[in-house]
Amino acid sequence: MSDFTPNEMMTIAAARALSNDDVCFVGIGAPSAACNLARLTHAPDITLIYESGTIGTAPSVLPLSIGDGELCKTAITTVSVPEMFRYWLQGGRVTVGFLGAAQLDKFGNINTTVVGDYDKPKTRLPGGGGAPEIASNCGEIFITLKQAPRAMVERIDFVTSMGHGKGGDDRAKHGLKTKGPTMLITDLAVWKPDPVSKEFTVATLHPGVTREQMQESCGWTIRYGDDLGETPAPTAEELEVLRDLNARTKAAHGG
Amino acid sequence: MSDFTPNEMMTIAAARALSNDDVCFVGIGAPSAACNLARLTHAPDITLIYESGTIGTAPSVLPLSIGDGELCKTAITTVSVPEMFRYWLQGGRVTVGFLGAAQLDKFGNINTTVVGDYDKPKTRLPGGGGAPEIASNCGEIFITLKQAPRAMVERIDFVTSMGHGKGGDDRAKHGLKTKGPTMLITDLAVWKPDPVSKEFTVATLHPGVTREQMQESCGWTIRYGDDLGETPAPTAEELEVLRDLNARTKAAHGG
Amino acid sequence: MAKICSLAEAVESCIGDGDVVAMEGFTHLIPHAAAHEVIRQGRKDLTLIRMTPDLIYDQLIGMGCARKLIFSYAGNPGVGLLRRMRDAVENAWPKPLEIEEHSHAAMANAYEAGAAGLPMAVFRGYIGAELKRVNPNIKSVTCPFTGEELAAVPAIRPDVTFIHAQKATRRGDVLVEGILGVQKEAVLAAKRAVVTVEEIVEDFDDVHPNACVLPSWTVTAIAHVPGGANPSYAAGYYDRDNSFYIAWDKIASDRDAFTAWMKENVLEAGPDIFAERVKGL
Amino acid sequence: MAKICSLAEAVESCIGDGDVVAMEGFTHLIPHAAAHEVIRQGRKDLTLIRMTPDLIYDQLIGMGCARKLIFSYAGNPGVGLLRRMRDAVENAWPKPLEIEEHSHAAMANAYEAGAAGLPMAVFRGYIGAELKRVNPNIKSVTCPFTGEELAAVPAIRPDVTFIHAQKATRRGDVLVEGILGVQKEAVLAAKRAVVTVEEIVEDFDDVHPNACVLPSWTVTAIAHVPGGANPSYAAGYYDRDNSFYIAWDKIASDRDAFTAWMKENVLEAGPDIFAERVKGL
Repeated sequence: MSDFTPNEMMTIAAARALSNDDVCFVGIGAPSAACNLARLTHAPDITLIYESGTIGTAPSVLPLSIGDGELCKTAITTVSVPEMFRYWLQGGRVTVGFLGAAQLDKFGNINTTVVGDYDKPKTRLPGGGGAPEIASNCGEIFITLKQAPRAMVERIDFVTSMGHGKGGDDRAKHGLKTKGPTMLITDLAVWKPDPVSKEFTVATLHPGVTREQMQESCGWTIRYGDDLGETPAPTAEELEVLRDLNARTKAAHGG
Repeated sequence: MSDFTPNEMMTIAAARALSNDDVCFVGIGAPSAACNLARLTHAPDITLIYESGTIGTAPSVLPLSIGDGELCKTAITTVSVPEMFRYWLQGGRVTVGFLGAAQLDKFGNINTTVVGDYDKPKTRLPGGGGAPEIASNCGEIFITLKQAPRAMVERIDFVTSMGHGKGGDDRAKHGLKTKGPTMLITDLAVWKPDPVSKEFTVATLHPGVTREQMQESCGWTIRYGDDLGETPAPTAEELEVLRDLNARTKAAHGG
Repeated sequence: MAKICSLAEAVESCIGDGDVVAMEGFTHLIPHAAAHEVIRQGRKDLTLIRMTPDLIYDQLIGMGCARKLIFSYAGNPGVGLLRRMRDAVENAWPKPLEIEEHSHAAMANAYEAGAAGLPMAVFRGYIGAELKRVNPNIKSVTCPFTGEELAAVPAIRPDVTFIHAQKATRRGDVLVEGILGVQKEAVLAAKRAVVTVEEIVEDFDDVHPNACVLPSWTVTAIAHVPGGANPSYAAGYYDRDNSFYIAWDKIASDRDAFTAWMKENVLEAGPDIFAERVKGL
Repeated sequence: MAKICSLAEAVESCIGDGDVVAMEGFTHLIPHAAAHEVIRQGRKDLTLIRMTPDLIYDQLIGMGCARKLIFSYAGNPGVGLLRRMRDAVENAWPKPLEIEEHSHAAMANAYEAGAAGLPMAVFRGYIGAELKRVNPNIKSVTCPFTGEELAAVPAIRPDVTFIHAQKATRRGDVLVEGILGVQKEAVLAAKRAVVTVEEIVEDFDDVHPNACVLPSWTVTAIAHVPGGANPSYAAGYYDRDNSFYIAWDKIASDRDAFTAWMKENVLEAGPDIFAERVKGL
């Protein structure tokens, strides 16, 4: 099979990592597509939570914003934002949090705040939003990202959200009991942290992706797992459901 | 007029102290009767809050408990108990709190916890409930009480709720900006704190009450205000509305 | 995901001797049937937590199930004192009862902190009040911005919470309406939660989007026990049996009368008697 | 008690130059019409607080109304960056903008603490995160029971809060339904509160007992502005105008295009244009 895009592969690989029992804190974009794809395929009872306060949503089309009306209409309940962050996220009720990144280092630390110096930024980015506490309070974190040298860097300019810090047991030293980033799903590969160093290593390459492509799109020297494999290509069902979802979304949100 | 009971006089005197703009934190018993009497006479827009979370209630009969269904049915909104204590009481949104007392001293400090030693009580009373924070967070406090020597004592066995502490500016020394007890309404008199010492002094005696009756029913040496007056007797309207309310209540709650 | 099962099974699987237990319901929706099942199954050495330990805790204490009580107002609401609790505190009958006493504000905040996954609750409380002197679990923190000293109490984190609610769906979502008390917080703060309900329905069609719903995955077990809050009430189903609250004062005033009542109405009865009791209320 | 009046009168009487202002609405119910009225009336030196300072704050900042922004996520939701805010931060156009940056959890907790009358919010946050280094308003407190270090931020206490809601009654009670955001907290935390509504009704008949209602005495002024949340949405009334959020990216990308748009659609318009805009949405 070759009739799928890298973006579809990324979304499908992320969806596969989710199970029926998961409670996911969902962000807009790739995470939202992945979570809803999981719900529409192998994990029909997965619980999706958006930070707008909507719990147990089942949108028929993907929301454009974190607070679309569709999320509330299909939710089991909708709570206030303070309650969302206190009882549900900080309360330890979320098993998987999804995060994206403008800059990412090999230990899964994330920058979405500034490029350059904080006080005199080259580029002012949107900021952390929910990310700093999603990163620490969810059971584990999946990161999704399109690989690019300026996104995957040796040293990020600002630590918006802690991943594995300096690696090793740095999270535990910070008093954290949650697992932190356990998976990085890109348009080219699936990465997992080394059990000891916590450095992201490549677990599987998406079909057709070469090591040259990988290194060209990553700012640090890539390590590969000993049992490097290939990400299974999207199945016909996965592709069909994802494309249907995207088509419905496009039709619903119009021009 | 003499066809009213001391209890009716107490309730009516307390009702008169309330205004249309007040937001009252209401306890069961005499306070509930007084607040609803005020609502049914001169203060139709008064806001009544019960600690069960019911805000802006207008019960047609007096509730037997703090969480009767009638309170919720007639409320503008019903919130959770944590919200009640955080946003509404501690948030400083209540102008008048009513408290009763098993023991009261002349500075308005209240005991509803134990008679005797805390660890080996002669009598274990119900405890503070909402009172400790009602006493500190409401704009001002009205206390209602039937006078008796064992209720009005020189020294209470346990300070459940702070009134004026040791008197004078003791509340301010505790960092409190609220007024504390500004009125004590009993079956025999209306008392107000001395502006400087904060000791309760008698402002008005209810019709027909003598100084001898007063001192016999009070464990501390009573001080009278320089401009001691007589509490105006209940009007026909006040009595009628109160008795109607009590009759409706009795009929509704049955045997 | 919540398991829908019998009350006996729910109690059997969710609570053990020595557990820290919260049974909540603020006048409304008090889980009487569940408390009776705990008594019937003979649990002991429980630490009981409840803002207003009214009749159900008087019964648990009088039957010797408790070793400790954490509370903020121990009264029979609208009637008077709790006579079995008093007998335990004053005379150690049937056994001694350790007490940890707070204010309502402290308990409400402590449940909130438990639901929020925090180790403590911070609030403006206990100012000039003497409970601080006798309860070592009342401490303080200083605001790093203003220097104000605020009260701090430990978060409540029960091993198991029991509540009664109006409805559950077959998939196990629970709906609570009207006077909510601290039930949502008590469930979210607990390791396990048992809910008795008036009704099990297919779906909460047309329920308000902001209604208090506890999703299935926050609840351990659900038992269908119509009338299970009696003599408390369930808004939309039946009223409060005020006369029983008055009657309880007499029953509880005498050790033998109490024991006889418990034998007849709890030990030798089952949860199905509750549906009978609320007929006509 | 809330006064029901025109939006111009509400803004005139409730907000002054230099005020600390919160305009809330989490994607849903964002008070666009109110923000435009504040711009029209030329308020300046405002400290603007908002979790997600999207289009309305981009507009206020671009028009030079603000001297400081307190926020947690500055993006055009689903589209990209806020170009006017970036121009102020990076190039001081039209004037410099001081920023105080938090996380969502911090802001949500800070609003909650403001509503609760506390000086600070305590939560488990900012662990390993660098905002602590650049924001002196992020401190910590230590739990006296467990020794855990928790994050602390000052409570938010605005001089005035603006929100948009679905309905108010003639006596001034306000109903908010659906995605609630932090609106209730923002109103209760503020000295004054202005609410624009879709509809003014006699009564909230049959509203759910636990629906989010702000009683009249918690609100200062109410103005009837149908469509006042557009291009955001009001559940039950009209949908989000997604195309405008995309269009804004282009308008805001150029100083002249921005200035021209504001002149035509804000300075030379009035709140009544909002009703027109939501027809068909």
